[in-house]
Amino acid sequence: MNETILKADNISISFGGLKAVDSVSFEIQKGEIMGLIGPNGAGKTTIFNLITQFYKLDEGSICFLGNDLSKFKPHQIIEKGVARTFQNVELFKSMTVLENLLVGQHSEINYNIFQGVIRTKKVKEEEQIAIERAMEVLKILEIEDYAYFYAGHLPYGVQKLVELGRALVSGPKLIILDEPAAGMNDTETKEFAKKIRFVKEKFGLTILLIEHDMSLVMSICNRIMVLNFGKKIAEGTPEEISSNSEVIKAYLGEEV
Amino acid sequence: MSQVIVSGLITGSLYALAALGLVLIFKTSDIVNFAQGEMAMFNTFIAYTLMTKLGMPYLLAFVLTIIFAAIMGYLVQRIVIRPLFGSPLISSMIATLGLIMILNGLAGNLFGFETKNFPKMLNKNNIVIGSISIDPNSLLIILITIGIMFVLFYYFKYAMKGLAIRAVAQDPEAAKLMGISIDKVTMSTWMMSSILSAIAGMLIAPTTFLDINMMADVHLKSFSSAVLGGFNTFLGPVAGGFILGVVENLFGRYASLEWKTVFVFALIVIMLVVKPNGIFGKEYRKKV
Amino acid sequence: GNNEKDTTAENKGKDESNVEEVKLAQGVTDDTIKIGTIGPTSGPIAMVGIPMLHGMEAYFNMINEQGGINGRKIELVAKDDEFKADLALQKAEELVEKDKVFAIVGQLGTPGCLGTLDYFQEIDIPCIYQGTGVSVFAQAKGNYFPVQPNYTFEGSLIAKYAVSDLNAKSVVLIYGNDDSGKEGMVGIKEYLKEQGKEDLLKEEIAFNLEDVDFSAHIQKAKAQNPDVVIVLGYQKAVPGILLEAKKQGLESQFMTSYINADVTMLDLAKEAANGVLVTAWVPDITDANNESAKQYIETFLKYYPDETPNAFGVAGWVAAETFVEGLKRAENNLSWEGFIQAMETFDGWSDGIAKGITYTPDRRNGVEKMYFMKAVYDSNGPRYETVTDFMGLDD
Amino acid sequence: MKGKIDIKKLIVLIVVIAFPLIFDLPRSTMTLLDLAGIWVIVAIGYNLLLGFGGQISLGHAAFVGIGAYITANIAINYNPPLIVGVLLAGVVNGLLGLVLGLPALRLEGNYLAIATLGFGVAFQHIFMEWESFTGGFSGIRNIPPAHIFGFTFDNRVSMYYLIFIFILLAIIISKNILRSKTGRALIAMRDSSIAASSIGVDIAKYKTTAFVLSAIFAGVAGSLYAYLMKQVYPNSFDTAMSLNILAMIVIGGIASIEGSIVGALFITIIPQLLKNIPVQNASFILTGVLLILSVMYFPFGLVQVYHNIVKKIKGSSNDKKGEVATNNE
Amino acid sequence: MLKISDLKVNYGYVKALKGVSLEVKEGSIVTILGANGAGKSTTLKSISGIVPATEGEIEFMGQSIKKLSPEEIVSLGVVQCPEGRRIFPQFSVEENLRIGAFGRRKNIKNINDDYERVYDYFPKLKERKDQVAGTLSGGEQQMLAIARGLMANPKIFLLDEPSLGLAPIVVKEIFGIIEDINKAGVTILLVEQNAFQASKIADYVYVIETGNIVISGTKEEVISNENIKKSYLGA
Ligand SMILES: Nc1ncnc2c1ncn2[C@@H]1O[C@H](COP(=O)(O)OP(=O)(O)OP(=O)(O)O)[C@@H](O)[C@H]1O
Ligand SMILES: Nc1ncnc2c1ncn2[C@@H]1O[C@H](COP(=O)(O)OP(=O)(O)OP(=O)(O)O)[C@@H](O)[C@H]1O
Ligand SMILES: CC(C)C[C@H](N)C(=O)O
Ligand SMILES: [Mg+2]
Ligand SMILES: [Mg+2]
Repeated sequence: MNETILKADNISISFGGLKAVDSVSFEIQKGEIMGLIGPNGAGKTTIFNLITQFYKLDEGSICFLGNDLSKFKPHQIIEKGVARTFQNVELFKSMTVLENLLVGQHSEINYNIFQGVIRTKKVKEEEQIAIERAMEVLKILEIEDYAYFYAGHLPYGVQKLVELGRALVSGPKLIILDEPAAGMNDTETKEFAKKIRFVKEKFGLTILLIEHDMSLVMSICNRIMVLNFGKKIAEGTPEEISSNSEVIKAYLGEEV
Repeated sequence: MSQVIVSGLITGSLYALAALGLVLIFKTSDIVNFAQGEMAMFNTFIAYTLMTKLGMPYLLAFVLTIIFAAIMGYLVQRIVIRPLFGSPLISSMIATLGLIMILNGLAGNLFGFETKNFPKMLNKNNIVIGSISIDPNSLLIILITIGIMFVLFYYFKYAMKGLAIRAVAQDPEAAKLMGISIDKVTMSTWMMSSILSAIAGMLIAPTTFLDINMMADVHLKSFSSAVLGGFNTFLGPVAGGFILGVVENLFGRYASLEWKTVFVFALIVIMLVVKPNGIFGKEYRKKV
Repeated sequence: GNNEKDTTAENKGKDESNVEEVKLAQGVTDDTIKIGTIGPTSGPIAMVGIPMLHGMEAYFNMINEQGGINGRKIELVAKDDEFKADLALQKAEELVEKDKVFAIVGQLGTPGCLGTLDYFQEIDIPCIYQGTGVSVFAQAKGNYFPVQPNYTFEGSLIAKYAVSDLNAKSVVLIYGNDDSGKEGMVGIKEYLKEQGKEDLLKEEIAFNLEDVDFSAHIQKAKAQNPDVVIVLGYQKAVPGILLEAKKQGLESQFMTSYINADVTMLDLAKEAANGVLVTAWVPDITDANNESAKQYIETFLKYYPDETPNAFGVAGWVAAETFVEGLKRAENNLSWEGFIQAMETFDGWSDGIAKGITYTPDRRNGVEKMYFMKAVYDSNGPRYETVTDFMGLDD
Repeated sequence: MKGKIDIKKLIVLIVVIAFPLIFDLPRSTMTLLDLAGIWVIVAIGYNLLLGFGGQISLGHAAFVGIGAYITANIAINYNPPLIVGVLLAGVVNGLLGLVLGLPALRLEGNYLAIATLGFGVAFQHIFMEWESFTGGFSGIRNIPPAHIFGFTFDNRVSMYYLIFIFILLAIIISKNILRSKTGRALIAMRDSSIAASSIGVDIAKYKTTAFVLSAIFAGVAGSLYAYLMKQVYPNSFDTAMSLNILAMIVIGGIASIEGSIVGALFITIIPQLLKNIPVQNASFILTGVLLILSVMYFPFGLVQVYHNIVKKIKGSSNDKKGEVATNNE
Repeated sequence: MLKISDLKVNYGYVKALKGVSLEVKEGSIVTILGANGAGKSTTLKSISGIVPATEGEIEFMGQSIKKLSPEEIVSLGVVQCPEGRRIFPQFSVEENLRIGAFGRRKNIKNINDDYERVYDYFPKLKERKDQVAGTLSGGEQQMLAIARGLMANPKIFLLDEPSLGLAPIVVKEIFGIIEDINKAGVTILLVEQNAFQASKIADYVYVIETGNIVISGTKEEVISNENIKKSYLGA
């Protein structure tokens, strides 16, 4: 269990004069669910963008399973085993849910454009496998009924699940989720928490999660890291965090 | 050398002038109005007709043409653009392609196909400074171009209505919730832009002469200027126009006139690759 | 029939059978002759195509009102090729096979004329007047009857005049990068080479047809301080160049092509046109004393009162009158061969606006003599003054 | 379901094949159809670029021209079997597409539009100025007809079938691409390039792929153009033509292969039909009006008309299911 | 103050509202709860005139506003802070605020006073008044959206899920601010998923399910309702 999967060492980035992330270090252990919380604008999403190389580090390093991620381009990150979802859902709206999950397997599907053009047997086989895999994931997330719906027309909650499915289907080792429960009500959030736990076991995942819904964070995270003004102000178990006075002051407010 | 540069600036001011109307529409609705040049041509023909057929003095014809241009802008918005609200943007652009054909065809039928002389706003002898000879009318055009640029800049930056126009471009539905009428906003920008086209046309026509073809090159170059300088600012297109005019002339004079156009466009592509939002364009990155 | 090979002429066979029965080619009935023309009448080049078409129509209307030729009225079918070679060919096929026209008259536009050349040659339909200065049509022979002088010839003639009459020691050429400029340049160079005076041509300066700023061109010319500046091109560029030259004080003798020898250049260039030498192959249409020109202007204005009878209109008019002269000569022998034979009897024909047209089976240059006029823009009003007689290269 | 579609396709196929055989069409009509067919190929490729890949090009006519000039030159000098000319045109264009794809890596929207427009304008000038290769303003004439396996395509009807075969190939290839990971990557890139790259789509690679593909289609079309017209002139491939290509796919239906076909036929044929109206400039003006009306009433393309009719006929039985996605190919 | 009766709204074939009736009394805070896709946003949008109602009536201060255009509705003082923030991403923070006052542009005396008023509620915005709004963090954007709405001087303020994506402490703040605004005389119609907090500050609560109002009552009544507890409060 205690194997470090991702190690961020003193990472920083600034925008103009603003230090959005300021010398933050953390480690994620294999198989855990780590929460990342902090006030709005604290730099959480920015850390995700740094991990996935949408932003380039000003300083520090991010190491994932022995790979220095800064050596890679954004599209190569998933091949290393890191998948993500977005704070504002970013689906391929004109595609069906199934197709979204097929794109999710882009790097897994193994044929080249020439084979694609003449649609060789291999292409058909690979496609078939991909479809089966996608359907399997949809079933697990219980959204297989939507498989042939256009993603852009779905209810928000379903879109969030599709996005999760798209990230899962590539078989990542680490999955990073940016406010997956935003816009869900408490009941839906509970359902969602169950699903997360389930897929985590099923796929042997490690999860890094940003969320403002404390009921979700406190119930599923093994460990939580708290950010404020780009700096890490606390790290610990949910219990430790919810009683940390600095965290209460900066983030949680008086009662939880 | 200095004459080449000065002449380049003068030609550049024509590009810049034509570009302002283009940018106005683009800033508000993300539509590239391919017919901007043809609108200028058509409006200029109106001015010409007023002056020759009705014998009006320049100034009166100028003012009436501006009124006509406003009406044309109104009609274009009403008949062509408004029904396309909610359609993909590219549909509106194709509609403006259709507009080119309509305006160009009608202009030929209504005003004839011959090339005509269009009077200058200012008819004074050339000013000669050392080895440079400048037409005072050209100086006037440069001043008007820069003047319009500043007016637009301040209007958009500080006037509530100008702000509203920019808001509509970013998020029409949210703009509605601010109490902004999208229809009125696009209407007024099309009217303004048509007026700008009329002014541009009337100022450009003495140089290019007046015929159904007068804007062909200027329109292409104005589009290029806008992109070169940055499509989402007002300074950009004007600066872009001047730069284009000068570079084009310098290359023509000292390198090759045959390959001038090829060179200019190659340069634009290279510039854009270096500065993808134009020289003065602000980079705006979508945040995830 | 659509299965014919493009290179054979099934149609030709058909026509021949027609000819044998009634001696008349397609398009000819007892009271009409249907002919076709192709040119750009929409889009940007419509500004040349429409006046040219109207010039032709004015002439045919006049003839028809007079009762036609040998009792036959002329019906003109005009097709728009948008200045595109591919469309021109498609229109040509339409005219020949669907409209079944007797002849192609006054086709306009270099791309279109070139694009249809092979096809018209295959089927051998008479083609009278090509609105282009490209010299290949002079070599086409057979069914081709070019009228307006080709630009190569004209270029040589201009060079000749500059060298021998104006005694130019240095010449600069400013030319448009299409046929109007490039073929003319060939002519100039050919002539100078013949004379061993190639070094007189100090600079060749190209412009694009759509250019509006000529300051660099004039600067370049000025640097050579030339005796003569030859400007080859047409439409707005030429007045634009003259104006810029005046502005920059380049005071060389300017010479330009007949394409510009009309009111438009005077109108646009105003004082800057003063003193420019232009070639001419039709008598000055702005000259009030010229009878045939007067007839042209009056007739044109009768049918198109709102338009200016300009040089493009003259081109159409000349195309029409040349064709009609051929018809008159062919009388009732209106097979294609018959008509072509009749055309080949032109021997210095000068009854129309155009003068001195000669056709023999192997001479198809159209006009081979031109003269020079000087543009004058002074207090007596804009006009052209004739400065030489008709002259050819060999005179 | 599948069987039904195949029958429909079969009918279309038979009609298209039989068309010139049943009706004894005049050569001029065949010329127009052949030309339209060539633009169909261009439009299909262009739709891969803009419709599916979301990358605009306003200089696409240049690619057609390049294809035509290449074929013209090698046909005149070596007269190889047609496949050589076509392939060479495709390959060279593909490489040029790669070059044009490079600025596309950095540019979007109008900035890309102007860069590609510049490419088109520049090539128009190159066609004019590079006389040794293009014949300058007087172009290249007397291109020998295409031939392969001893068969010569020397008339409009044989060219019709040749072009038709290439259209079929274009359809099959583009549909196969769209059904493959390449096609999905293109669409994903268009819908959200951020999400696409987060799941492994190399945006740079697919942007250039889109340009290369569409350039190849245009090059092949240009090659056929040279064989059809037997001559090539510079002004056939100007900015107006590039804008026409754009209009084709918008009018027909953006991101739809059928739309490309309908649009290309529409833009090539309708204005020529309108020219029968004996009013000066009427066809030009009416084409403009039609352009506007069709985007107004069919903002998603003329193929939409067909889908609407099908929907009407099938009735509202599907409505209850809501927005069920039908395979949009 | 605001009265909706039997409101029906369709999106094409989708029947989003199937006859919603509700009432908001002047000076009160009314909350609409409901699951994803229940029709909450649609209700607010049709009040603001963004989506047309097929049937039913919307009255504001006794006057029918169903047929009015969005800008007329705004000028009456019916102001909405939309779901998903919808701030103008290319504007600076202050420009966003300024455009918020567009509907009353004719009677602005000193816009700086108005800025100060909303900056008092959201000091963080003042720090960032020149930042391009698109680069604000999610929470900052939400604050900006509310502040922008306030710039219009609403009589009734329609808030669509204002707590979405906000830090718990900010959520509390926001609800506090909503109460403050309400105390300052602005009537509030609040749409929320965050049912617990939202009903705590509400005077009256409606629950909407697939386009129909299923439950309504005072907050005490609703909070004590077992069904509600189960499905919305997660208890
Ligand atoms: N591209 C950018 N340009 C300028 N500033 C940026 C950019 N991206 C983020 N920022 C700034 O960096 C800070 C951190 O933003 P980030 O999105 O990481 O916050 P967050 O912790 O995810 O907040 P929230 O919980 O509200 O989503 C914010 O102040 C934001 O305005
Ligand atoms: N523009 C639209 N086109 C088609 N259907 C729509 C549109 N907007 C909303 N709908 C549908 O209308 C119904 C009600 O949507 P609405 O946005 O009002 O829900 P909501 O209660 O606000 O949900 P949420 O909590 O997700 O914001 C849903 O079924 C939704 O899918
Ligand atoms: C009539 C002429 C001006 C024609 C021109 N030379 C052309 O290229 O078509
Ligand atoms: Mg965030
Ligand atoms: Mg909602």
